[in-house]
Amino acid sequence: MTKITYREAVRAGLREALQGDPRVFLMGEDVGKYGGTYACSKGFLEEFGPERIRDTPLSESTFVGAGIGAALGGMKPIVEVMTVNFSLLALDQIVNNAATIRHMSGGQFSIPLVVRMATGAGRQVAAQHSHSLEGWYAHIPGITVLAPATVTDARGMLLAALQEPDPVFIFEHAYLYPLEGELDESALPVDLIHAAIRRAGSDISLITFGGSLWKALEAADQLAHEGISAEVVDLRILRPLDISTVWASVRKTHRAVVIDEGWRTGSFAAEVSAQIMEGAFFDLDSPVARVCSVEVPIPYPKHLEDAALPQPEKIALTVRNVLGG
Amino acid sequence: MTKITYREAVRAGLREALQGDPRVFLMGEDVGKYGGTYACSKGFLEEFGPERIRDTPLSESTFVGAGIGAALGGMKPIVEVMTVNFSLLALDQIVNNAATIRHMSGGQFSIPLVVRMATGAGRQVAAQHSHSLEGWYAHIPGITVLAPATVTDARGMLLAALQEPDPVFIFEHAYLYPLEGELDESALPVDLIHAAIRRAGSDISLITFGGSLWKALEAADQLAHEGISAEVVDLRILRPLDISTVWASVRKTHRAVVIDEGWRTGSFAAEVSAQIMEGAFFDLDSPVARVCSVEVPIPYPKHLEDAALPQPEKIALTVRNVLGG
Amino acid sequence: MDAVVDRDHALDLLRQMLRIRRFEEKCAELYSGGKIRGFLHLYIGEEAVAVGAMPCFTSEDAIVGTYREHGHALIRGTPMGPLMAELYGKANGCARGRGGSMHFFDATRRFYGGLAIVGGGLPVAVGLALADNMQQRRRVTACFFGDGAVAEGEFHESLNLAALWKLPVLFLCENNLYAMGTALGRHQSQTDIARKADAYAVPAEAVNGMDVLEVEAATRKAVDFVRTGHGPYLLEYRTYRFRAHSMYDAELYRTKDEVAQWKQRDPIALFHQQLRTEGYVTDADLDNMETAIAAEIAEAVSFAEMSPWEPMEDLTKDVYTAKNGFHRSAQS
Amino acid sequence: MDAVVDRDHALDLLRQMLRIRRFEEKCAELYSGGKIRGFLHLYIGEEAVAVGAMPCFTSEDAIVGTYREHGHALIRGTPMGPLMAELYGKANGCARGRGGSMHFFDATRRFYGGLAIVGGGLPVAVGLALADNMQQRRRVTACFFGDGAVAEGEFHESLNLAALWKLPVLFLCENNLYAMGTALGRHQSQTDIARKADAYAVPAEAVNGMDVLEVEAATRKAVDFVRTGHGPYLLEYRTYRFRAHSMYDAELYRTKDEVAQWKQRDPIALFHQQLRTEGYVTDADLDNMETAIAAEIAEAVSFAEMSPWEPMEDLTKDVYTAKNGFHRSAQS
Ligand SMILES: Cc1ncc(C[n+]2csc(CCOP(=O)(O)OP(=O)(O)O)c2C)c(N)n1
Ligand SMILES: Cc1ncc(C[n+]2csc(CCOP(=O)(O)OP(=O)(O)O)c2C)c(N)n1
Ligand SMILES: [Mg+2]
Ligand SMILES: [Mg+2]
Repeated sequence: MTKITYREAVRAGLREALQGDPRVFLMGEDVGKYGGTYACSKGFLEEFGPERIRDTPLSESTFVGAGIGAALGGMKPIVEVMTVNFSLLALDQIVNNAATIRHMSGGQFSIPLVVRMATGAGRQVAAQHSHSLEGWYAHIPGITVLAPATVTDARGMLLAALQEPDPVFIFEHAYLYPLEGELDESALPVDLIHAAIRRAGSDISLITFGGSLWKALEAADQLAHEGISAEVVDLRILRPLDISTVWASVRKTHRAVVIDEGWRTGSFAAEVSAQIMEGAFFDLDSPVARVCSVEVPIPYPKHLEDAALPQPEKIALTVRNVLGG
Repeated sequence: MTKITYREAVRAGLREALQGDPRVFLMGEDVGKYGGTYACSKGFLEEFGPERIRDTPLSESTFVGAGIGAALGGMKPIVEVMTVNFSLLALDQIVNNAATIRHMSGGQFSIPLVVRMATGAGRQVAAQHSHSLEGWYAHIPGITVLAPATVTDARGMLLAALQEPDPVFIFEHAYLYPLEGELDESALPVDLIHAAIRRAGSDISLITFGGSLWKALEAADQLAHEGISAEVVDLRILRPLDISTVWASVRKTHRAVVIDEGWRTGSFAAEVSAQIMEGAFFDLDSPVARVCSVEVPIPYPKHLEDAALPQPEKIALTVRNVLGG
Repeated sequence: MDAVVDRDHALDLLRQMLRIRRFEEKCAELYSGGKIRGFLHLYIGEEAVAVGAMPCFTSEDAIVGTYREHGHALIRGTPMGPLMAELYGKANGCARGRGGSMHFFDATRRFYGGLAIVGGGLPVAVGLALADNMQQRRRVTACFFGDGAVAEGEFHESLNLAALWKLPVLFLCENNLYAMGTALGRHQSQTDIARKADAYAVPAEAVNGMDVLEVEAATRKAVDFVRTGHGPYLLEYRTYRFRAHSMYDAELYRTKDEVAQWKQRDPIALFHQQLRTEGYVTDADLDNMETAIAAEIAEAVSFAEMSPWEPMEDLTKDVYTAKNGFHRSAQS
Repeated sequence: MDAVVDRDHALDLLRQMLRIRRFEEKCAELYSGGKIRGFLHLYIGEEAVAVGAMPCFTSEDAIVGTYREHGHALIRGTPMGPLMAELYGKANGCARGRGGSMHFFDATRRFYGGLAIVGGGLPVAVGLALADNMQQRRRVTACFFGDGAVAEGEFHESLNLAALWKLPVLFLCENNLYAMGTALGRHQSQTDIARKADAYAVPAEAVNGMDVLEVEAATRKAVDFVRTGHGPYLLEYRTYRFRAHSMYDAELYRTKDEVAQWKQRDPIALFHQQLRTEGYVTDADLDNMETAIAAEIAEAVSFAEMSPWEPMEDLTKDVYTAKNGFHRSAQS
């Protein structure tokens, strides 16, 4: 185990991917000369050259579409959409081409495309730069949706994604880049099937993913001091969802809170909640609760942004309510 | 009560809107000379002139954005996006401008914009033309999302939407246009707050909206022959959701099935299910079930398209399972 | 008649245009009969474009089309049977029947759709060319689209990216003067489409899309330019659609007169006339052609009729690639 | 010095440029001190553009800006206090503190953002102009955007729509040669941006954006054209950003030398020099100006410091308009 930052983990994954397969290349806005908005590809232009590290013009729909085309043409593109916010401009290419062409063509074409993007709020960058739309992506059949929360997953999921024959979308929570974690060097590539129990517990299941994992773990810490044993489930893969692991946890704890930085209505948390009901209703001692973002464009000032997002305190409070109720 | 088609109802609403307020105008692809892809504005160009019936170039992002700007500038635009499928190209304008500017500007600006679009599958137009993305829209704070299922709502919701100070999105299920219904002439404009009980029942609640309402009613008919009394709730407004009416129904029937043409994972049905759990868990005799679309790009051939979409038989079968279980 | 065209080739061009015409006339008939469903966009009137362009590509080149792509697929070489079966929605269709009229695909002929979101094919074509470029293949990607697509942002973004990276894409605009019911001058502030290429430093040319030989000559020149590493090229084919936009269209937006005038320029009739005058084709030749085509169509129809439907249990097959027997599950 | 510019106006232009410069220098300092958070994009080096352009608009005209809009809002007339309070995220900010640096709004001055999705302001500007046009108001909408935005599809779509409908929009491209770290020639195949306007039959001009008088003259001409009903106009201001793209930028993509060379063309220093040479400005004048600006900034900072935070309970206020006391509820 080595300690590295999430950014370093992403960098390590990218470098290994580029080194390991000549068909792999990286393209996106400012991945080259600038070194990547989050410095994930700093130095790569020099290391791998401009053929493989491609700065694109501001044209999300087209460079994502070009990624689709390049994948159809035998390459293994890693497309970086700077942030999920700008990916809205590329959704047509994603929904109607990337996710669809394989099935629609009767299985004649594969699109081994990896798209990475930063997601989430928490850095005071205001309404247009703070979206969490992983739940939308998880709605689209034909793609795989990953939310690495740990440094091991940040590196390993990228490598695993490149082994998939179909499009994979990786959401890196922007808040995590500077944070450090323990890298499990053996986990390479990581499994893309199972959710992970990040902390075992017996009283309640906290189910979450991405940036919110760390908030859930912090809440679990707080709750432990009060004698409440919370199990923390990291979904890791939002599509296809490993609901069995969730059900197993809930069958043990009989209670659950789902934490998701998306706005509450239509959040991915709703899906998890609905599936818990569908598969573990008779194991539940109380209704599954959700801690999501307040339904408001995320405001700039810290006190309001904090209030808008899930926080450990809010999670802990919700747990107490569920246990008390 | 008069019998008219859904198309005629939309036309009536549009005409009344255009006649009633000089600030109202209609713009979109082929709304003018062509008469509207679904003939909803046939003859309007002649009746209202090219200033108020505006054919746009194929440029969804820009003509939706222009609708936002025109609303900011004091007009009351009705923008027709030909179908929800093409609205993917306009999502940035919708999420980051239409839904956000009011809050982000500290309440200085209002955007009284109405966007209409056809939605849904069932006409064998294949994968890229068969989306049901109302659930995505319902996730966005700052907008109102309507799903008129009846002719009365098709006319009245449009007029009510034009009285809203904030953006309203109206989803017209393309399958409904040629269908006839009884127009309640008194309901003008209709209320934009409440869900409606379309059929009273006591054994189970079928909760749905839009094109699926008619399938749910058909299923309720079938079930009635078997002595099962199904209540049918038409959500009507997806955002803000009138969950009280849903809860009241479930408190009475103790069982529920949610029907939604969206793909299952991340469907709006999941939100409804989660909220039923949150507010009526202890009233439930069995878990809430969902009938959604199979997670596949909708195929062209009728037998496969039918199999992919919710159908009365599938709804009835699910009800029997819920009651049996 | 230009002496550079030999008789066999000329006859082939005529035959190919006729194949599209007759095939689509049959489609219209089958649509009325309920055999074909959904949207059906006919290419009738524009045949000279696909027929003139297609011989300029090698089998290694890639083709990206729109929802109005019957002609392109047919001339590219996909047999009529699988195309007709696709229109029927049958399992022997060129996309297992899943896509129908708007979504023809044929991997063996590098035919990448059949993409029905206007403008949506352009970025994909740029990417295909990028893949060729990065793999040092001297292939060309041909991207067909309409005048309506020119208004979409992806036209702009794609020409810029292709030019910036000097990618071997041939942008082929089939300007039939209408985007559905909206006339060119009502959707483009600059109606000279070829002229737009200057905004990307891309060379361009507009040609008479009703003249199969002119189409072929211009396309061949453009393909050469692109194949030799000079970057993209934009060709505007000026053409006209004789039929309605789709089977639902009441054609309120143009006069019968206008259509009649354009029919005077029917690419098939004119070319046939030309060949007759030159003595390249006799009436018997034409009869033989028509007979052979009729037989081909009849065979295609019976192929489609006899084709099975895709079994229900395959509904979710190919949403994901089956891997090690593990199929990512689709739920209902 | 052009004799048409009178001394008062010249001094005002100088003062306005200095106001932006000093204001933003203060912002940078406050950012380091943690008072300003999030993204901060400084306009330093480009002041001649906003300062030269803004006097050409009436108070009835509309302005649409980007995330690099401090200068535009300041010169448009929003007092420095509410701007600084906005940067602090305080309730007396010009958007109640909700938007910060990237999202200035001011309804009374028809300042529509502060929009931070690149290209996203162009369609909105087209719509504002459409509203004016339909209401027979002789207003102009000024839409500022960067060279990077030119690559986005919305640039293309918006110029087309505005030209097609002859709308009174002035498209104002601030070409500072970089989109973040990507140099113009690495994101545009045709680097002459003004030339792109021909693709839409829109008139255009490129001007030296480091010369405030040239900016003003060209903008005035363009505004006249647009206001008199001739449709849109594209102006390209050639300028340069002296600072990093944002506070996170390590500036790996350009040399110190290049920046130093452009600083030789500092619009403030050059204009000051010009005015001195002409005897329009004395050192005392400049000192007075600096003193007044320093006082204005100090006041703005204390206004911001003393401003309250928006109360927690107002978090969801204005997601929807409150109607008849009925507030569409927001959930958490
Ligand atoms: C993005 C998008 N918007 C709208 C449509 C609906 N539509 C289908 S074809 C068409 C007209 C396209 O015109 P053009 O590009 O000229 O092609 P043509 O049909 O003339 O061959 C429209 C508006 C669509 N398929 N995609
Ligand atoms: C659609 C979109 N993509 C990416 C970004 C991230 N981004 C912010 S500013 C910027 C560069 C824009 O360059 P330009 O338009 O030239 O404006 P400048 O910053 O030079 O003033 C980028 C890539 C964004 N905000 N929006
Ligand atoms: Mg056309
Ligand atoms: Mg720039």
